[in-house]
Amino acid sequence: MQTVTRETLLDKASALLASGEVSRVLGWKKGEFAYDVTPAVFESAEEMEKDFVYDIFSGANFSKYLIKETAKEGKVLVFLKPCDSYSFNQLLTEHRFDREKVYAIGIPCDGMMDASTVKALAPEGLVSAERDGDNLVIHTLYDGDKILPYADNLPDRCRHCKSKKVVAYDEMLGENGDVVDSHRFDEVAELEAMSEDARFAFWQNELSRCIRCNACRDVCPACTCEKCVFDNPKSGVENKAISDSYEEKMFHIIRAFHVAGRCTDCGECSRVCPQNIPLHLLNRKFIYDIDRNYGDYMAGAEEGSRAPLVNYKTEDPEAADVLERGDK
Amino acid sequence: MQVNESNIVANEEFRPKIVAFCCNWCSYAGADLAGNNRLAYPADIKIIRVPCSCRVNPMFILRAFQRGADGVILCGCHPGDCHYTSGNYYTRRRMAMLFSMLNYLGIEKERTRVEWVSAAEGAKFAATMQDFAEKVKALGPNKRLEDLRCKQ
Amino acid sequence: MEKNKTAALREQILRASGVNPKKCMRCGKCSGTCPAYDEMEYHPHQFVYMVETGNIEPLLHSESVYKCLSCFACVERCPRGVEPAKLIEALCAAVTRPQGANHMTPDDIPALLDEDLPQQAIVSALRKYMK
Amino acid sequence: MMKKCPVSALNTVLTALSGVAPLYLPVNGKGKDTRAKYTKYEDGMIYSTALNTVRSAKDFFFPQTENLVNFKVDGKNIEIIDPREEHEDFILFGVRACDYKSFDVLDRVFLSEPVDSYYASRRAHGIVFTMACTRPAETCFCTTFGIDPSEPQGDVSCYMTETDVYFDAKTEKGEVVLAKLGDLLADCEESTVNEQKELISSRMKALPLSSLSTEAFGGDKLDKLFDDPRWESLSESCLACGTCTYVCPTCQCYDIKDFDTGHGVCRFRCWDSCMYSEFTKMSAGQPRLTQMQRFRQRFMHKLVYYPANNDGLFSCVGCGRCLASCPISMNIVKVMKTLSEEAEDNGSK
Amino acid sequence: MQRIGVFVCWCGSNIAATVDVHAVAEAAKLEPGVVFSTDYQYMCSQAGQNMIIDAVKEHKLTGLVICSCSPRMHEATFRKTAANAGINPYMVEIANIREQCSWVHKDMPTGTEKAIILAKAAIAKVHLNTPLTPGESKVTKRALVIGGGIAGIQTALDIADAGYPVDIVEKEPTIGGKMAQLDKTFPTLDCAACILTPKMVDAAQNENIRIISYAKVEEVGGFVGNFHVKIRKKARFVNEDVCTGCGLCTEKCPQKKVPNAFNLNMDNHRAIYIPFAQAVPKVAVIDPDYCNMLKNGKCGVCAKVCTAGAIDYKQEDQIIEEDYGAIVAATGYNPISVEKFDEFAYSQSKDVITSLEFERLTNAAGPTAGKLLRPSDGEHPHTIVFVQCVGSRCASCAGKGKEYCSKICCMYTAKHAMLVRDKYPDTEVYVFYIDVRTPGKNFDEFYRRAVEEYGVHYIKGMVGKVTPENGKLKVQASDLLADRQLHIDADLVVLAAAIEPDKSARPLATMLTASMDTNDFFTEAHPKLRPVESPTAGIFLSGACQGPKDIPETVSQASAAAAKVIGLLSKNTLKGNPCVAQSDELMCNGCSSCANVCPYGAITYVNKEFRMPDRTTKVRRVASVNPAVCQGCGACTVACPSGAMDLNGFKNNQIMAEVDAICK
Repeated sequence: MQTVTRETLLDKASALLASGEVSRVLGWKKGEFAYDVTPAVFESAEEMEKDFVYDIFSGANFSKYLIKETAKEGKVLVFLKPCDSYSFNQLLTEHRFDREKVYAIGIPCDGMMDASTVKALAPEGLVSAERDGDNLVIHTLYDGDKILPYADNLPDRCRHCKSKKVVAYDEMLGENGDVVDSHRFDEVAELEAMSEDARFAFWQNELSRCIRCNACRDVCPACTCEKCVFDNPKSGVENKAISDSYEEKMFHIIRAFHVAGRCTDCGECSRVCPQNIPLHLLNRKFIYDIDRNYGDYMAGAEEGSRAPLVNYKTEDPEAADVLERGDK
Repeated sequence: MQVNESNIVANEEFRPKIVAFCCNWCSYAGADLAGNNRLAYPADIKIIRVPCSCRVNPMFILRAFQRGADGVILCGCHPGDCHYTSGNYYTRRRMAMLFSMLNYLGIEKERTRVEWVSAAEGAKFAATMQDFAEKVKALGPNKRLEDLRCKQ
Repeated sequence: MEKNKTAALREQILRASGVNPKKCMRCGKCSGTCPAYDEMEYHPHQFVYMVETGNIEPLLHSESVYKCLSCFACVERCPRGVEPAKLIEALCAAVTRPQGANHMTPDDIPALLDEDLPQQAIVSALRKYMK
Repeated sequence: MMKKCPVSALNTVLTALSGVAPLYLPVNGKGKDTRAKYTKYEDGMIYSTALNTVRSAKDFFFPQTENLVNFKVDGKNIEIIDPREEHEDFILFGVRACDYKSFDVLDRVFLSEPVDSYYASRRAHGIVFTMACTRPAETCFCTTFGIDPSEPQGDVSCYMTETDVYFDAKTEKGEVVLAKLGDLLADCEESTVNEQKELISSRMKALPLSSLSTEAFGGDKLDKLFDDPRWESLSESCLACGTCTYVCPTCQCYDIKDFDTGHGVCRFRCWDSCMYSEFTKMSAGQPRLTQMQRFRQRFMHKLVYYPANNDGLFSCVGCGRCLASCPISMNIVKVMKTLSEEAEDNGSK
Repeated sequence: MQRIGVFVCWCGSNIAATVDVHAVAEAAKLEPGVVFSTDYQYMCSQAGQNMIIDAVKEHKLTGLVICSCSPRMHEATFRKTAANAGINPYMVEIANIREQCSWVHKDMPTGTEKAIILAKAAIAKVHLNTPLTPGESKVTKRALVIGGGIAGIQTALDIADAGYPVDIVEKEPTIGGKMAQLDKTFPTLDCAACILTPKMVDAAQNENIRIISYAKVEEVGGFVGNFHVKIRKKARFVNEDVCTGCGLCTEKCPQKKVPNAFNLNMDNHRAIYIPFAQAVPKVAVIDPDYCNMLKNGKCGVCAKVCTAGAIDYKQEDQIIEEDYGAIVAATGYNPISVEKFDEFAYSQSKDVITSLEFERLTNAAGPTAGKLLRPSDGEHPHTIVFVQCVGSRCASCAGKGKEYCSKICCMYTAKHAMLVRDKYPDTEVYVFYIDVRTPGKNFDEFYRRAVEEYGVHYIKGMVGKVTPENGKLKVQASDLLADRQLHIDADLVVLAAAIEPDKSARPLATMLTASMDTNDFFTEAHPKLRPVESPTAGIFLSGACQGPKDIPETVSQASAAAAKVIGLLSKNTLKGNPCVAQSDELMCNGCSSCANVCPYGAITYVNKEFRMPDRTTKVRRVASVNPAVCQGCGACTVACPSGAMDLNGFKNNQIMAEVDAICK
């Protein structure tokens, strides 16, 4: 199996930039520390040589940036990990960007770290972290090095990876994987098995932390409205900040509903939440309900597929039956 | 004297606020038929006319709870009978998803309901409303999706 | 008093049987189908009609109540779901439980009220005297 | 006179403190987020020694939402109601030096004329116990802004070693509170924490961001910085969420909105973010049309506009919260470092 | 800010008895924007309407709230009133304080309290109303009649006579329907064929009528005035234009064992057949399930004998697509299956038959050439028992019978009984009835003649059971008036089976988006005032598909439906419903969710150039709604996550205002 390294990507991108096939590259730019990698647009091989990184923190999903990037002149190269490629397809389905202006390179992925996950493992004085074979090595300021199994310490979205298959690309680097079952609905099922009261307490604790910073919405590749209803004074639900425990519930229910059937479960919402609210559990609930009641559906698996909430079957179950199934 | 006493009791009794969204062609007509036939149901239920059950946005339902509703029921034509062919099929999916989500967040599932009532089912309309109002009343006031600012 | 008693009896029979005789459209299919028809003085459709109109006394003294075979053919075939056999069964029960005959109805209570009488006593008496 | 108690007796002290006034302190969270957040003290709670709370301490003086006035509508009559309740004293325990400094930044905004009475009232009733940072994080750069975490200010400043907790009253308010604790605290020499102070200072010097300089910034750098072409590339991946502004201890922008409650109107203010496209929108539109302009606004405000109006004081305290929470890891440090570099060839864009 | 007038109707005592109308009017006065409020006895009366017009003028009202009966009743009335008063008709909102308030609540305080809330909700909504103007669409001047029975034929003939082209789609190979199967008709006893077949021929010869037989409607799109319909014409394997209907093939075909559906399978015909002598079109048809040639390619006799060369074994189904301005449903009825009624032994004995089978048995063109013979042994029956209400008025027999009265059975049974006694006076005829219902011109006289002149034994009571025994049918029944149980040895038992709508009606209704009742009869737009229209505009109802009917009633309804169709087709354009969806292009991001859910295909996308706030331009894909095609269901408004889609007349903010007012 060909291993995809920073050098592989760099060579590929440099060649495409040199040939004029693409004029820009959407890639990860190194930061101050190991974990603060920033999505960036590179315009030359030199820039990339200097700042491009590809390591365990190259987790950001670039798909949504394509809306902005394809509006510009020239073609843009984008690297798509499996989960990014689902968002890519979903955005295409919704006519959100011009496919002709993108050169997509698929890259395999076996799980990416993110800042909050690693920081949780070393809360005080995290210097850097890297992967060493099957291990994650964390260097700290005060407590020396920590060596932990890599796979077991991945963030939730990667531990419960839905697919290792890149579903859209012009060129695949490395070997493409398959759709996998990693029990991503287990946690939803656990919540469903709780009593109404317990579920309420759980979500009350989680959602009450929301500060309405909108990071979940702004990073979400399914949230691409010209103007979000929550920003639109005419919508009747516009609000800038939490004012009452109702508001954040309203915000998250509506947001989850709006992306229901369109959410590709990329997990960016939970990754970016500064309050560590497990927002993916809301979206996954919808996906789980859709799969159980209307047949398996994976948004973005196929370009042009019809999302379940803008579709129906005459023999669909009644709301009461769906409720019964979701409350064990 | 006795009248006054019973009045006080009645005032203290919890009276739920219930919003019923009814599609114009079937359920609203069914409600009218219940009226024609003088089939009583609790006055706690107030009907909002919409052209089709598929007009009902989840935001309306959350809004109702925010503003103090204790229960929301959505009525439409029977599946297959939608005046607009398919509206209620979309409704069925949307509301199944929404209500399932509300319940997932711990909101009592008896507070929400979807019911198909045809223009000919005045009796069913009245019976459904009676039953829904009783269930909501038994649950007591909506605390889990309330907006304290809207409480008087 | 007599009228009250009959009404109470009727009520009791209807409640015990769960039958609503008003649903009957007098088609006579129950009697048409009844295998014990010839044994009976009053026939299934008459049971329904007589209970409905409150003319129950003759039924109580008729052998007919014991002639029903409980084959439930009338229940099966009644187009309106009246279930005559259940009504006859309830009538039969009312006759065969002589102790159960009501000595008192809730309407009798106001006359018996006494200031010193604990309310519980009235309730328990009513329970005792109402089967 | 400095006072101390053994670490094992801290909970007894906290309980006593909570008897003086409601006490808020960092406690590790329950549920999915176990990081520290300010929590109202109840018996048995454990003080979290985590360096920073997720949200800053500004919440206590400038809450995210605050009702300003209510209008009650009855028929065609409108009644105006002031929803404020009398504030009582409260104690904030465990505030870090950077957060304490942020109050200074906020004070200059809210306590200058016209005084914001909502904020002023809260400030007047708050008693702040600061805590020296024994284990500063890699994201800390408070020293860049002249803050010394070994000498935290506040009504009482505290130090924590492995064995003892030290309390040093800095104000009269602080003295009064400590006095109420009576013999729960033992007297000790001020020099006993010197070793601790030195440790902190040396650790601060070893941090990766210790060399970060404000040299290129300040009230007089407006012309040089405003049109710098590098703002474009710095802001290009910004999502326009408000995370940085909401976790920031010094961001103080707010919006005033009306909420129709059905039987009246509740006028409240809530935090707003200069990152939002709707920010300060006026009838003629918003003054900053692109995300680059909005992004630039935030950093120019912290590093240029604010110092220009406030005797050179920067409105960043180097707490590092935004470094940890930005979804795309763009932050003030990267901005400062990039803009401090001499532009290689101006106009590369 | 609107200037709102509130008008509270007493509706005589209908509202005023349980709602303190004055209190409602007073409470409304306190609402913001309300500048005038009053109550009146009958708001819908001329005087009431004048009062509204005067108030509009005097108080310069911009919006009206009428607290009255259901908007389904008088919304149109008050909209006209508004127009007459010079304000836009869509500035009117109705608070339904009759059907949904005064009629369902008993005490005054409750009714009044609710009425006030409903009024406030309407006021809140009208605040946000905007004037709306209906769009216009063209009318295709062609009608489609679905079903070629007497109802469909009559409707088609009437429409054609008015000069409009009309297509009849019939699922059988011939038009004629149930009536063609009947022998005589009540109460005049003239022969059904004699009065029906001339009409069938008329239809065939009318140049405005096209008969599409052996066909079914597959897809219906569009809307009133502009329906687009796909019709599948099944392959009959005979070239319709060439076949002369000589019938030679139907005699030579070697496959003789094909059950004859026209005779209710009581005899057989060949694999190639003409349903009956007067069939229209008189064209043979091959049953592919039985034809040896089609099944295994061995035979070809019919092709050999056909001098016209009309046989075409390779014929395929044909799809006809056509535009129509109006569609008439005339799908008719069928007797229910009586097999589930075990007590009548229909499945156990051939001599227990249904009334329709009886018709064929007495019809000269039927399996017995008109002689009344027992199906089991071909003997003449001497005792015949007719059982009425088999499956009708049957509330408890779920899945077996129907709760409604089938209406026609009393009369045809009298007819059958009379005909038997007339032809075979030696036959004893018993009719068991629950009630004899004869409300119709000359109906009761007819029934009395059966009893008085023909000596038919009418017995009040129901048959309990029928037991086949030794070639006889033992009938056990009750005679309620004599209070005895009867036991009759019958030779033939005829069951008056309930009738039900044809099974094709339900899927058709779905395609037409026409509503149906629980029994699958089409629902009328109004049970009394609009009995021949479906609530779906442009769909009309003819005959028994709307409810049980006899022939005269069917024909009158058929003509009435035709009149409605003619009225529609005579218009060149139709004014649309202005309550249609509208997309806010500034908000729309072109994701296509709305187009996915639109049942009418009313949404298309265009690339549009927008000036951005920073003065650059940007081309974006945005949704655009065709107001003539949109029917205003609102499905798109919920599918749209950005809230760019809204529905005129039921805007998001209007509904939320109602919610707010109700939950206050």
